[in-house]
Amino acid sequence: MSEYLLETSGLGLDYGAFSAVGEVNLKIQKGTIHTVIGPNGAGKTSLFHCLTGERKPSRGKIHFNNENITYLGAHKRVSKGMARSFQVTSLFQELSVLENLRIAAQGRDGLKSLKFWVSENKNHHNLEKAHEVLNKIQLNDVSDRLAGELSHGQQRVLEVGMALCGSPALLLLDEPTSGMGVDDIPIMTGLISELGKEHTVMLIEHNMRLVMSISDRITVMHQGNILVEGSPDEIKGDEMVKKAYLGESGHE
Amino acid sequence: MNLYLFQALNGIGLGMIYFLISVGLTIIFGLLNFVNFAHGAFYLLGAYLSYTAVVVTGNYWVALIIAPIMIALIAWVCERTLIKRVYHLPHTYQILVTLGVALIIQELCVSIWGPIGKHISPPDSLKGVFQLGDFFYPQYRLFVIGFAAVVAILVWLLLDKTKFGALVRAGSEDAETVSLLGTHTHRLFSITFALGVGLAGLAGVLAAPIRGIHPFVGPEILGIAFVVVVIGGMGSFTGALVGGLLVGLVQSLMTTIWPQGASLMIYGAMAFVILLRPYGLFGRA
Amino acid sequence: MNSKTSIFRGITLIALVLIVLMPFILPSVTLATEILIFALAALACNLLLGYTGLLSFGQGIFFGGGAYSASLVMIHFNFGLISALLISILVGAALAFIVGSLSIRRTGIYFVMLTLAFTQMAYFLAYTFSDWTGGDNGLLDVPRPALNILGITVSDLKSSESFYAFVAIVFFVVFVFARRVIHSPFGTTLVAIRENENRSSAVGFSTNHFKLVAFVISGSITGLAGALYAMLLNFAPLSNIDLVMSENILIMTIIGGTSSLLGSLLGAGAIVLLGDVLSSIWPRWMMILGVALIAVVLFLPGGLWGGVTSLFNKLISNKKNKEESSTEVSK
Amino acid sequence: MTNKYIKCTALAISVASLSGATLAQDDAVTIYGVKSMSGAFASYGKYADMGSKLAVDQYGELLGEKPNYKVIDTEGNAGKALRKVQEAISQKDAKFFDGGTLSSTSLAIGKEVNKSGGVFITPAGADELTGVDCNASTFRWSVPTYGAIRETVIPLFKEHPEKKRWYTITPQYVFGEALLSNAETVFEELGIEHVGNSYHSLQEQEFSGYLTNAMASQPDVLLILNFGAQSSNTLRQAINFGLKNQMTILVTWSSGLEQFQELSASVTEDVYFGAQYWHTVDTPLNNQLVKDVKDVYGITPNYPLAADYISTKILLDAIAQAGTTDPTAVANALEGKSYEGPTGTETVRAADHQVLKNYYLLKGKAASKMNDSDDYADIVSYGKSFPDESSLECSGI
Repeated sequence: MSEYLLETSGLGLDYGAFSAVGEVNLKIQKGTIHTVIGPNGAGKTSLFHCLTGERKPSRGKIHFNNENITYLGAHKRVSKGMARSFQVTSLFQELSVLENLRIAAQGRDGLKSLKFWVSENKNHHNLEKAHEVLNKIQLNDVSDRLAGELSHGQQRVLEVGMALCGSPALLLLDEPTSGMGVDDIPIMTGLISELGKEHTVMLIEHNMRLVMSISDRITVMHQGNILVEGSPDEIKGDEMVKKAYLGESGHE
Repeated sequence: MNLYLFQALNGIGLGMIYFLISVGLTIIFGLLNFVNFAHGAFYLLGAYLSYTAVVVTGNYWVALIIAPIMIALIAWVCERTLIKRVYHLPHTYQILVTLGVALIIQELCVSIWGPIGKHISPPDSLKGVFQLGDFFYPQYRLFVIGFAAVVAILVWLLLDKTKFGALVRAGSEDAETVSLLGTHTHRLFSITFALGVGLAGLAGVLAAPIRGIHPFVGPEILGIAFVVVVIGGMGSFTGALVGGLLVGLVQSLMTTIWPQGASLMIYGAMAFVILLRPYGLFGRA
Repeated sequence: MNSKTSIFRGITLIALVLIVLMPFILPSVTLATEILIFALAALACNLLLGYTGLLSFGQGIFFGGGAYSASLVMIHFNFGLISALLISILVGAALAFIVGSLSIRRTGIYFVMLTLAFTQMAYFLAYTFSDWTGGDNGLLDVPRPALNILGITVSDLKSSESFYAFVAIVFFVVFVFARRVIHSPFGTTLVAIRENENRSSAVGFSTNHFKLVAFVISGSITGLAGALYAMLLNFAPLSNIDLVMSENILIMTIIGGTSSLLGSLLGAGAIVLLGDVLSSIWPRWMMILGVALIAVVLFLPGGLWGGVTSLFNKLISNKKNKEESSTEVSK
Repeated sequence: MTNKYIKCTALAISVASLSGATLAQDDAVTIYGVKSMSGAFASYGKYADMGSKLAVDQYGELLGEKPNYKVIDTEGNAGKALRKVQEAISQKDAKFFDGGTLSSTSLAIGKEVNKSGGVFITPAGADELTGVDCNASTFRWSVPTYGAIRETVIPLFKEHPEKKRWYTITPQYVFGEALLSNAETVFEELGIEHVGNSYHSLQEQEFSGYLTNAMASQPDVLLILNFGAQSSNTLRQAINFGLKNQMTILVTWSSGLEQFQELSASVTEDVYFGAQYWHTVDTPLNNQLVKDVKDVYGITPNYPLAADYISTKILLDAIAQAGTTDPTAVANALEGKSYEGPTGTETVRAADHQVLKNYYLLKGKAASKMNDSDDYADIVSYGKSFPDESSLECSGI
């Protein structure tokens, strides 16, 4: 038995001749908040896409709970206990907040939701789950509004909430603060560290303050490969990291 | 001369006609991301206008110039008043609106020119045939092939070598960026729509001496155009050319190999290509 | 339970009232029957277009397939009414499974074109196998068997009134069933897929399975409609399976409005009536159909049903305003 | 605002009067014309409607009152047409129908009218109408494929006995197969060599490939067995390919004058056509018809106009002869009836309800030799050829 929830070995992704991800061995320990950072073009998002199943890796393997999921389809990873959020908000704009969450919770049922002969009202457990998450992300006040009508910050929070509805063992968050105003960021910071108590969280993030304050482990990527990995304090003092970031545009 | 070889040659000729029928559709889809189900109807209107022009002037060449220009003008008006209002809507609604336009044009043609079809002869200078062994090939079809080739080159030059073309191509990648550049995208869109539809009208004029003019051919022409464009890749100029030639070849050879299935095969080919190559032969995601 | 999701209240009641009234309002019972049959087909199309966001030009395949299969088993194997209709449902479902499983591999305009290609191929097959389908002449002498339940003849369905009653009951049952479908977990998932397919997949739905089941349900209802049409006419023309049929079903669906199942009934009614009334006055009536299509998109994006509801809402809010102002005055 | 109200009221009144007219059941005989007014076969329905209307309008009193005429638009769709016919039968007690352009429409309407016991006369092309699907109510004015082939292929071959190699282009469905099998029988009788056949599908409009196949076989005669827009395009493209100089071309089942008008003399010159009707036929009734149509509509009668005119007229005559609107009596009056029709003396055969009439072989004239704008062709020969009564497939009457 491995102590790691998610483990990649020699994972790589090529776009034609260009290698976006070289050979990455990433290990995410159970119960940690693990952040992947790196300058633009470091291959974070490509790595993320391989983990969520959006892209088929060109080489290497992904193990989740000791199970090889390298070529498993995106929707099937949900039932294994993975859930993701999107960098660009991706909600059901025309549906209410509660309905967004309820449908996300329903996603756990997988093909059981094909039952077209029963009333949706009988699916209490999904509605309960939706309310539970609604409490957790503190959007109770707007539960009946359409998702498309929420403020950007609220949409980002709902975005994370949708991922939570899957009751995942591992939560994959793609730049949760992307596009958020300065005032909203503390809410997201609080939410993620709260989630970290119950879930294993892996996130990609640009906001260094957030990263340093909540992460248990940090992996720094550069040019498609892992540059260094360590605790926030170790990363802060690392010369190579500074160099990699300065080489581009300084830090945020 | 071998029958199959001649069928292949004939297929290339047919393919060039199909290219002409389709190229406007693909240009409009490429830049405007607009699905024009009235394409066949504009082809029809082009053919009818050329008929009237021939009757009035007695000269095919005048018709060949006037009719496509008039179609482009009509398209321009149509774009300014109606089409521009539906660019932002989903394809479903675009299909519905242009289906409506197609019905109106078709019924107008019946009202104006009557339900019985019309005929224009090829110009006298092109009435003859070329002999290739045992086979004959109409001079007029050769002319159409040559003309289509010239049109292909001109359209290619326009799209590839001019500023207009650069904007069109940029617009087909990312219409928002182009509008950010300060270009009058609405004018660009109008011109492109008029150009694409004008090409449909031109195809109608050129094909009239071959296929006649009948008020209910619109849907059939639309079908051919879509098959060609989908096989080639929606929005791709090269795709329309290769797709047209491919469909022409398949159809022509099939008439010797399995004649009953010739028209089935072009739809079969379309389904086959989409299933194997999601965005056609030359299309982008 | 509120009236919005209850399958027996709300618009189901309106539908019930409409199908009871139709034969009395319309010029003839057979016209009302035709409307209900096409309303079935439009409703099935609506499940795909309105609730799943799939624009299918393949509905004619299922309609024609249902008509041919029910007719053939009645002609050659003496099938009864119910069993022939069941066959048409099965055949509609099977055809939809084939067309659906191939078409849903692609999205957008490529999906549309695949369904269009299959329609052309189905038409070709139908006229090629003329020994079975009658080809261009159509399949003649299609019987309309009596309605037998448990060996008892309920009605011989010979009169157009009794056949209307039967079609109306079938329509109502399907309508209630479709209401159940769209308010089931499956139905809400379809809406989610329509709204955002990526996200639906990310929260765990294998979207293709859902689309396929939607196709199969739509195909079976359309097949049923085709069989009823053949029984109405005692005839299954080749035009049942051609592209124009698919196009007409789509037009009915969109004109009626895709946000509600009732829209399909309105749309079918409007288009069939338009053809019936206008064609006898003005042969170029299709021009008006063209204008109507454009007008709906520009001014009534919710279709006829959307227009009716917004008018209704306006009236209510006007009334409320008036009541409020009058109470203020009385105060 | 007031204007709007006036308009609305006017509309309401006119609609009410329209529906009132249909509701008021009088004793006058009503003929229902099933015509493809809208949809893809409008070119046929428009003229067919003119013909029926003229016949009814010209008719004096019938059973004491002027007869009525009502058009039923098929919308170019057999299903729609049939439903409207059902409606007319059940709502207005309609008994007498004519028209039906398409074979499918006519076959289905024939069955429906027979069920309710009415009378239906059609000029449609399907041999089944007076063949396997014949019935007591259905009558057919047009010559079957059997006669169309015999009255065109045989006289053409007699004129050119040296042309022994024939190639056929056939649409692959029931009607095309019927023409082809009749042609093959005649080929065998005459010792003609059938050097090849190209089948094509029902939707085909591009014939260059099939013409290429034909060229490869080097025939003396190209026999075109499709009809309507398809035969126009086959012929047009054959002329483009210069086949007129290489071989004789025969279009067996032409649609008559409208096809000549569509193609123009430059295409039709020297091409042979088979036709159900031609306006220069010198018979008393036809001369009168041509004159009347000129007076009323200002055009020369074409096949749909003449066919639906005479169908309607003999239906009215039969009602007058029977002296009642009882359909069985009217059908009996029609059976065996001989009358002066546009093609000369025509007879309704009792055994299969087929009208026995002439079929024409025409040859296209050069534009310079045309006496007037509709004088496209000369009549080469004509005659009556029908399957022998002993070999009829019809057994339902």
